[in-house]
Amino acid sequence: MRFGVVVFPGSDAADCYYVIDQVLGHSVSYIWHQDKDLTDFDCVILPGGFSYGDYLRAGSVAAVAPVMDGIVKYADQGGLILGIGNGFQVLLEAGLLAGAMRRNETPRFRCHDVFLKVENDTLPFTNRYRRGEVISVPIAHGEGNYYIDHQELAALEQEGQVVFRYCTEAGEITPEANPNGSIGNIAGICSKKGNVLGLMPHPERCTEEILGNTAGQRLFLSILNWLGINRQEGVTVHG
Amino acid sequence: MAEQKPIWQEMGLTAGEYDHICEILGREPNYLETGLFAVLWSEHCSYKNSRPVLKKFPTEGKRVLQGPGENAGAVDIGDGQAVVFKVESHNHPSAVEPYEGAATGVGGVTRDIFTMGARPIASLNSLRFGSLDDPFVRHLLSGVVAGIGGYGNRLGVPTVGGNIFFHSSFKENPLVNAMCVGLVDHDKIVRGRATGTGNLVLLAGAKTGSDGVHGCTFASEELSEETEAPAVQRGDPFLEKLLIEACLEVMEKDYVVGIQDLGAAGLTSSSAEMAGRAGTGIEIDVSLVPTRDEGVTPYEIMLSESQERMLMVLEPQDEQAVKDIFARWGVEATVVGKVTDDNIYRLRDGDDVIAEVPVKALTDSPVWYPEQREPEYYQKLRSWKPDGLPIPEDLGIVLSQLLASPNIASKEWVYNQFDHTALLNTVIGPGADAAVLRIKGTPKGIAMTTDGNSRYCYLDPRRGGAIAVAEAARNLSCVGAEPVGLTDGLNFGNPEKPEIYWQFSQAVEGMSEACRTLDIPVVSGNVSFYNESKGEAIFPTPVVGMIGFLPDAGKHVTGAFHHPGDKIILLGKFFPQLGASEYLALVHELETGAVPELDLEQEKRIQECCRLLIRNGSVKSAHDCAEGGLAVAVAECCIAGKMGATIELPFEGREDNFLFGEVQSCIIITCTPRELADVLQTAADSEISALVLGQTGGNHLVIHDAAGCALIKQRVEEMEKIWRGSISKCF
Amino acid sequence: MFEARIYISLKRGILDLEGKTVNQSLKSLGYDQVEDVKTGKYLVLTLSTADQAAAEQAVQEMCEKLLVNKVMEEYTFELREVAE
Amino acid sequence: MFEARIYISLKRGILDLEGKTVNQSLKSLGYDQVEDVKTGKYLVLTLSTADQAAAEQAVQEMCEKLLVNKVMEEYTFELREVAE
Ligand SMILES: Nc1ncnc2c1ncn2[C@@H]1O[C@H](COP(=O)(O)OP(=O)(O)O)[C@@H](O)[C@H]1O
Ligand SMILES: [Mg+2]
Repeated sequence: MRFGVVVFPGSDAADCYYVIDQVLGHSVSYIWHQDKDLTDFDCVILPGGFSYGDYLRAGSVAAVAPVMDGIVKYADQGGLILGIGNGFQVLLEAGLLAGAMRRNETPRFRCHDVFLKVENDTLPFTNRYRRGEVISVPIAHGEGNYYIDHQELAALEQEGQVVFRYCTEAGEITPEANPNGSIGNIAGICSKKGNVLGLMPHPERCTEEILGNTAGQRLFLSILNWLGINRQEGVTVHG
Repeated sequence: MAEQKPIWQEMGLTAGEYDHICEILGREPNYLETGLFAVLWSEHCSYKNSRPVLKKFPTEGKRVLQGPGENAGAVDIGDGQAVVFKVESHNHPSAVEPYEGAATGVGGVTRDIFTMGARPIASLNSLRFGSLDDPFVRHLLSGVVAGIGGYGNRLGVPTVGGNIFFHSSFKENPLVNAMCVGLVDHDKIVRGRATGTGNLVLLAGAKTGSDGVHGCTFASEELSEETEAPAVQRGDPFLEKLLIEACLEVMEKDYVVGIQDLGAAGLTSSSAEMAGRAGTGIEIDVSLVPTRDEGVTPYEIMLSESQERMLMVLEPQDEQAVKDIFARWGVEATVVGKVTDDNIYRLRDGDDVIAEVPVKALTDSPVWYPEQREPEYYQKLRSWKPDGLPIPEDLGIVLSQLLASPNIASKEWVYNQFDHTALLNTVIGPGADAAVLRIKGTPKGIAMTTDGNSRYCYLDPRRGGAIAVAEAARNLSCVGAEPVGLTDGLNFGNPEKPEIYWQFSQAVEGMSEACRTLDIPVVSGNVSFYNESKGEAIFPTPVVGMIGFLPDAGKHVTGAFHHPGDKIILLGKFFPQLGASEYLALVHELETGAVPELDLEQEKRIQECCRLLIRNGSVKSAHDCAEGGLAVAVAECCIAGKMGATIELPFEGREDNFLFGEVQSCIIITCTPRELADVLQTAADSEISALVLGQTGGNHLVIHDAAGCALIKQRVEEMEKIWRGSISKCF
Repeated sequence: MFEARIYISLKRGILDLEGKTVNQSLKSLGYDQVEDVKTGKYLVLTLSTADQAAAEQAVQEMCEKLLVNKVMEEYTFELREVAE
Repeated sequence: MFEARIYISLKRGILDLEGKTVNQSLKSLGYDQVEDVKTGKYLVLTLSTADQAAAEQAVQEMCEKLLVNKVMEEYTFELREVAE
């Protein structure tokens, strides 16, 4: 079982690498932005950070990097792809997920914990959560204001592709709970087939007791669980 | 018609200095050489005004691996690991262009850290602005905060702490001090030395433009209507991130003999300083330096302060390997010169020698001993007595006013714009007394803070300086960390004015005293003079950045009240006073009085006791009593824990004094009733006083006087709203 | 040699937050005559192409591939020949 | 009614971060003919002013006061009359 973390110039790839390697105890390697071959991986992560400085539009330059051809192919074949923060922006710019990202409504960067409501617990990424559950996860972004037109939004909702929404501690979806103006309080969405997930909050930043929150760990455990079941392999979870 | 000033004077040299240069060279310097001397002998680069005073700092200690003199200081944290840290100021650039000024400040100090071979793991800052009522000040603050975040967030280095203070003296001359902290193995520390005759000099990073020429002379003048700012330097955090990776990789592989970032005075100072430290000569060919725009002159190439550039010395056989690493990271790297053995600083433009001066002449600038004089205000203000000062009727309202004061209110509008959770080390982020980071792969942690009370330093620079050190150390102790080293940012007005120089020298005196007693060495720092606008100086502001060590990062506390029914204890002798307090300034509009007394021996014992209690796990929370006095300190603990408290203050005298008067060396801790006897015993063993004030619980903060009379009763939720919203509602 | 000036703006129907903010700020400075503010960005590309048609096609391609996000943005461009 | 198109660009000597990145990216996509990329922003203001001179003066003032950061940016603008 092997994870790959994509490194664009300017990505913060070390955080996801650390969590897979040290917290979950799984095999992981970096995928360089010029690499073409992704056949060896069970799950590919596009990490947070500021690929290419986020110049032009967040994620736009990364979306045309050489590695993206491989990523598109990998997604077509049903490979698991997780885009976090900037990774989510790259997936949108590359057209692997629907919609686009704008600057936060109050045009400032925001870093703090938010509450998320889990809207779909049947995905490779969410099977260790319960639908309707509220979790606390940190955000750190200046461009997390998700946009999609109404028709496409309706389709997303219909297909269960809205995976996480910003909410209050009690689980209400209110404007006050929305940190960036994102349409429908959307924090994360998946592809039609469910094998590509993008989200703005950072689950990799909350997987250890010492950091005060482990809510993000279950996202990674979900992936292991799903891979295990689908490959009929035993999965050991460390950390 | 005004007489044309001679070139050397235009460039900021004095007649005496110019004569001295002619004497050293035995001839008149040419235009370029004059420029080299002007920048290297500017206050900003040479510390010519401050060197004798800075000698007072204690700089040695058992943990010190690198003291002042290199790009940053380094302190041992066991297991062969070291913490590298430094403060840098970017005040004048931020006054002119707040976003880029602050951003390039962060970029610059971060380069000082990875220059040492260390990986940057955290940033902090210390900021001073005018009053928030002023739209121009809000513009400066928004820009500076966005700039710090814009650069630091893109770098992926979390900004975990800082401090900020508002006062009208900073209206046009804000202070923007940035601190960076890095982690390195002892045997990987690299220094800024150009050793080895025949070794190559490599310039890596951004192309050189004509921006920032004379930035350091700009920093060595007062701001005035006529001040001509150099072309604004723009930072490119994206390039810096690649530069960090590439530089750390070449250093990791031991290809680097010496390395230095290009900061103030760019290529000139970095190359001269590297040769100066090594006692060698150096030769640079300006025609080899990649330039950004056409027509950049040799003079501009040498003095440009274009950002994101590094200079390093390599052995010739490693050239290709090093270039390959830079190429892989997409960073340009070019050989521009070589190390020589003739102690001469030589610049070429192709075959032509365009400057040739002894290295020592550039780096050993003349030292000045400016005159100092005690300012008239000093004795007058410190003898102020509160007699006759009315006591406000509703002390609850006063508490609300203080919680809403931008100097006390929550700073989350500021720090939520900073990524403080990147890199997965942040155990305690901004908002607490100090930040705590775990060291991955070990149980260890480090704590860090920046402190400094500008008002105290104005009223009494010596005691104010000592308090800055004591308070920083106390803040570290309050999270359970032992202070191990400090870096300073010394921000003052024009040192050529005797009163200003007196403030400077007094402050350093006080800081040194505190460092000695508390046994905390100074390992790096920065001096920023000429913080004046229209002839008016800022409040003198020595900033302290301090690092603490925790053997076990898990054994920390914050100030938040935890459990209902916990006992609230005041550690330390409680002698509050109204002089110099935030209360006096805010409610009575008086900035006067003596600064709270500081007994350093007492301070030391209290901090040790606090750390001991945290390490044993006997206390649940700890928070120091600072601006706003005891009432504000307890209110902050309530707000942080979303929990009420009922306390009784058995003190004599004016209520406003024991509620809001300020005091040093006092810490509020909590423990369970079961632990109480132990805690009191530990305090007694440490020979410090401990007074049980009351207990936690409920939705209100209730404060009684000795007679049981309620002085204050406030809903915690209400206090929280006031405290949280005060700064954000200005934007 | 050609110079392409590419103007990128938000599609109709997508809220121009920056424009709205600027509009409000101008009003609060007393510029009541300001009816509407729209914001956009532009790029000036210098192309070492001799052939106008080729330049035109290249610019269009670059816009579609990288420079413009068609979910939110639309663009126009002008091309003019410039001296080397 | 007038429409003002204001073009804001970086002053000479000031690093164009976006332009640099876009240039490199276009090159790596194979557009070797791209010699240079400059980026800027533009604003379209609609003004309910009848008088051209007044409109011109107002736009210039707004630029100086708010729209342009004169430390780093410079601007030009075009004014044209439009129907209500
Ligand atoms: N106030 C100070 N206290 C202690 N060391 C100082 C102080 N100011 C400067 N130094 C030391 O002097 C050296 C040069 O500082 P500085 O000019 O600020 O560095 P840089 O060239 O990186 O800007 C550094 O080693 C710094 O640590
Ligand atoms: Mg340096």
